[in-house]
Amino acid sequence: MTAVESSTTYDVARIREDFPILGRRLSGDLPLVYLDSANTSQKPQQVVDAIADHYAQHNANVARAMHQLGAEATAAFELGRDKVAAFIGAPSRDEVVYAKNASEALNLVARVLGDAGRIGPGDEVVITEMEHHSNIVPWQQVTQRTGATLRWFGVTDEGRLDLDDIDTLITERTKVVSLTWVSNMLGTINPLDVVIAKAHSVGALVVVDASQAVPQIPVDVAALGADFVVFTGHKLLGPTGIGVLWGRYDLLAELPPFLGGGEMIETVTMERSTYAAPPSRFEAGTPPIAQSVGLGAAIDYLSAIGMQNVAAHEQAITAYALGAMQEIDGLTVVGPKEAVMRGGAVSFTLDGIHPHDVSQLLDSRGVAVRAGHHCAKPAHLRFGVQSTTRASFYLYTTEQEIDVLVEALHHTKKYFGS
Amino acid sequence: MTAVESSTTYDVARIREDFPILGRRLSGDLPLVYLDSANTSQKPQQVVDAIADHYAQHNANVARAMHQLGAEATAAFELGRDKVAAFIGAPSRDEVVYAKNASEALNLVARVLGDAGRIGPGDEVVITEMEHHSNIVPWQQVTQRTGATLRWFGVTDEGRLDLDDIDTLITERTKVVSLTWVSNMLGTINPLDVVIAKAHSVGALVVVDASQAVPQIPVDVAALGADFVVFTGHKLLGPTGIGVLWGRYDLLAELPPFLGGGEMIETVTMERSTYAAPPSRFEAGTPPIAQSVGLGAAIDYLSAIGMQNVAAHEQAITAYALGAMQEIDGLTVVGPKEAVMRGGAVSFTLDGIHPHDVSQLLDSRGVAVRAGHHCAKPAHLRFGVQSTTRASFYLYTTEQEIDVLVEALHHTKKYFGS
Amino acid sequence: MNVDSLYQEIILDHYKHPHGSGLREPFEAEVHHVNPTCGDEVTLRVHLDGETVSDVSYAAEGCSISQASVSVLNDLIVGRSVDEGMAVLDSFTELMQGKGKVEPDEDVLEDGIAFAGVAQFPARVKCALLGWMAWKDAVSQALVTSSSSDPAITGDPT
Amino acid sequence: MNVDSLYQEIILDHYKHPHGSGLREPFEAEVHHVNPTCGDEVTLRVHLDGETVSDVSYAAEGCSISQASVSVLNDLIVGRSVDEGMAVLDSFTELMQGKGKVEPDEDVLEDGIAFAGVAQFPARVKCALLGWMAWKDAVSQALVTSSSSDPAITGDPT
Ligand SMILES: Cc1ncc(COP(=O)(O)O)c(C=O)c1O
Ligand SMILES: Cc1ncc(COP(=O)(O)O)c(C=O)c1O
Repeated sequence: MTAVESSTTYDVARIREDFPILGRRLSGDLPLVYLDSANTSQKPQQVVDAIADHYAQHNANVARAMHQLGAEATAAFELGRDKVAAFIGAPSRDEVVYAKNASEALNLVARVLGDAGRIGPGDEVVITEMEHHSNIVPWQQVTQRTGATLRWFGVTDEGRLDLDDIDTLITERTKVVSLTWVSNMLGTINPLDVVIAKAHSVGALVVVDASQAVPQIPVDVAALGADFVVFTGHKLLGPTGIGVLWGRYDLLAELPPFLGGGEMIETVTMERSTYAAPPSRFEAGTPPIAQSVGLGAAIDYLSAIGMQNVAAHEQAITAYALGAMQEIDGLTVVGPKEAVMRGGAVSFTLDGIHPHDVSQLLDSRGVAVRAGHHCAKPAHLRFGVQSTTRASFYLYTTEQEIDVLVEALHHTKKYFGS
Repeated sequence: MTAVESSTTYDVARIREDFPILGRRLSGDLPLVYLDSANTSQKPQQVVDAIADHYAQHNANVARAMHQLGAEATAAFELGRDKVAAFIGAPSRDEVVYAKNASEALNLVARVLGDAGRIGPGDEVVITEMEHHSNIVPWQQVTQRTGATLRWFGVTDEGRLDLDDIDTLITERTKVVSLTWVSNMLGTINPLDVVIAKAHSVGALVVVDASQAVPQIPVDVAALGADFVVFTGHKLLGPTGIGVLWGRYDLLAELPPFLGGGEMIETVTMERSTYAAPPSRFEAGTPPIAQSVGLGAAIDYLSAIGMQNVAAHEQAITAYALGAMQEIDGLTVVGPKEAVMRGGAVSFTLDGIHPHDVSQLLDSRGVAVRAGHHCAKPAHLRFGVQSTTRASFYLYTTEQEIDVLVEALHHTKKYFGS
Repeated sequence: MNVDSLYQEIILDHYKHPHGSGLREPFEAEVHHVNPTCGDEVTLRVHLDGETVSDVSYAAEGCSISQASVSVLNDLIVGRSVDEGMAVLDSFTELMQGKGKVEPDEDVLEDGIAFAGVAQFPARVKCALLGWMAWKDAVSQALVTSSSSDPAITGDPT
Repeated sequence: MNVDSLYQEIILDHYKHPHGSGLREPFEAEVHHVNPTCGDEVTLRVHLDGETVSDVSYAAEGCSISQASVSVLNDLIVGRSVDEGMAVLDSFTELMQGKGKVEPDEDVLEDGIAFAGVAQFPARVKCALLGWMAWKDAVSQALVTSSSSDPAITGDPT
């Protein structure tokens, strides 16, 4: 029974000690129950220290400085890239492009594919109804600009990707298919293999929004077979201000630059410029130096625990939460109701109580969840709700915390008299 | 004699104590002499601590979280924006847009002006020969994309902006004039008032690259009268991963979005989206939260010293350096040779010794300077050099450090036998 | 920060039994406002009779705070002059943005003083202001309409 | 990290008196490489005679390391077969990227062993490799040219 084995070696209490914020007391001296990790993750002391130490002892600009501090900062910055590449199984470190967040990375891909003429009049881009706004708006923008058409997969009543239409959706006209790996609202894990195979069979490129996947499941981009994979540092125990675009090297090498400026050039005259090879070509200006150091420390932390173990814990805690929460009368989970092909974000409604009011009452008990549309308005519309409350879990979440959540939900119902 | 007065109250030794890295020992147990602040500034402990404390105690995502941590993080993040607005004299905090660095901010302006049709076929954009690549390449890209023409001011032998052609350069065809306030290579401070008045007289917009100005001179964007002002956090004692675009509110309110995604929308359906008001409209995805906190702490630090005092120190130390350095036989300063209308970056050549070799020898004495084209290839070409060595100063630079530099330059000459 | 100071009895009453809810005719302006953070929405119509706000009708979808606040708005504004209404708006806005440090004036705000507690919950201030911002917008549009055309004429200004 | 281990006498000699400098004819390929960080440049031509690299001529503008390295390249490559040249390139690259931990083989690298110290200065590795990368590029182009046309024909492949 490997599941039991790994849960005995997985010591959540020990892990929690590394996260200073989990010891926070809130208003009323209540302990913090942080169930908002799909929004942003907390940071272990190791990450906080790596960033502080970088600024205090090794800070310099990178690439262009030849002095000792510059060499230290450059080595530390590029080591972060090496760690990212190894963590996601990238065949080459030069396939790892830094952006400011996942949103910029998705915009980068959409813009340069448009600028390169790979999306044009009559072409189609296919997304899904369960995307985060950051994987919708850039494709609306590029299809509008280029005269292409935006199409999308629907979502079944169970919150799964509706694959019935796949053959009419993905056709010879399709140039790009962009979809999320794990839905940040429904929690659904999508069957990427099916979509990637179909997209590649018609010659379309596949962009995977792995913002919710890389934090909670082992990722191997080479095995996945997509063309671009995007994620964000702050959901992965890392700092804000850094996102990652992984792209197939041959593709990156063909594409025109995104932002222009320092560091992304080969040579510049007033009349014209030539551009550096990837990843530099896509990284204009001073890069997220301390953020790469911090992200590297986050990856070290996760790797030491083992992503298999992180995934197993996420799975176990989500199953526990789904069970306990669905015993509450009037609570409806929006998204898959069992912990099968499912990540650790559980969105729900509570009859007669608006999600704002739910989350406010939970907060009054120290339970931090998110209420609103979770940047997924179309997915909410699909289920006929304007907003939901979402509890989301991570490697530091305990069953006791879920119990506090459930107790607080009962309290909420009583408070609003429903 | 205010100058003397302020220099007696300006206690550089006291300031240096706040910068842990200035106590670093390098290879050979040499003390660090950091003369590369135009590349990136060092960070006071106050900034390092503010960032660490944020991650360790107040971390959450902003705007969309309703819980107590979310409220704390949002307040801290937006307080950073308030501090930036006050620091640069912005009439409204909503005029302060965060980008990842100055380069992104410049690209943002160039892209949206192009997308808005404010730059089109037959139109002209005017820049200068002394720009950083980040204020050249985005304008090459947008003029190429839109069929507009890029023109530029030349530079005089003294390294000043050549205003002789201003009336033929800035004409009714000019839609945008974008120029640096302080040159990062030559050190020149440009007469912005003349250029802004002329540009506005023909109805052109003015973009000011203040990346080197905001760190070293008091800035009041309202008094300046430009339409957009751009700078970067990491040169201002702040963290990497944050840049600032200030823009006139009425202009920002008219312009289309840049990147699409979370936080910049008003509402999203699969068919179309509407966009939030500035500054959100231009800030897709999770913003630089901890970076805003760090930048706020940097601004507090500078404000406590007083930007007038910082500027006076920069002026004094630059005058001292220009005097001492120009006594060295074979050393030629590229740029204004006196500390008049001039910032604290001194680029130079040493006869017969390549800048790489100069900087390497200086580094062997613990002196950190930059060698290369400083992302200003056209300015180097103008002076017939492929690269220069640059020493640059900041509020923590001492005369003793300049003396070490000069001594190390003599050593360099001896070493290479010239 | 006690959650009971947020959910005053008065607020929950207005939430459960909103005053003046529903969209009615006639009206000179209709606006649709959204809280982009959470998706709360309000469609709001204003009917002016000369200087007097003779009706504020609305359809709101949102949390207790946003719904109660537009209900209180209806109480406070209907029957007043535009200028008086604007003064009430100012005073309500001041209360909301006062971070809990502004003492509400019951003579002006009536049931609106129950929102004093909201000011201590920064994330909820936008909820409380949603309907008021919509009203401000609608009134300005209605004033433009009524000054540029026969004030008696009403209709659907889409 | 002693700067003297970087600036070996041999390197400074090559820098001051570069071997085989200047652009010559005939050649099958000419390339122009730039170090984007600092702006150092080299224009380099390769002339093949069957399998043999019969000339490597160049015009370089750059620091002592980049100039000395292309001078050493000229010494080591001219007169060798393309395959032998590639083997030397591999061994030089390995030395440069070895972070000071690779023991150079004097039989293969001759004066090139003086660059062992460069490997400890990461920022200078690119300088040392500039000419070598240019040569690699030029040879691949020359091989394409010579395989697709009469190998005796030379010219300006612009
Ligand atoms: C004048 C000037 N403009 C723009 C930049 C670009 O700043 P960043 O690299 O932070 O984008 C710099 C600094 O590198 C600069 O000195
Ligand atoms: C699925 C998904 N995609 C994209 C994003 C955007 O990430 P960021 O805000 O870091 O750009 C998020 C998180 O907000 C997400 O959950």
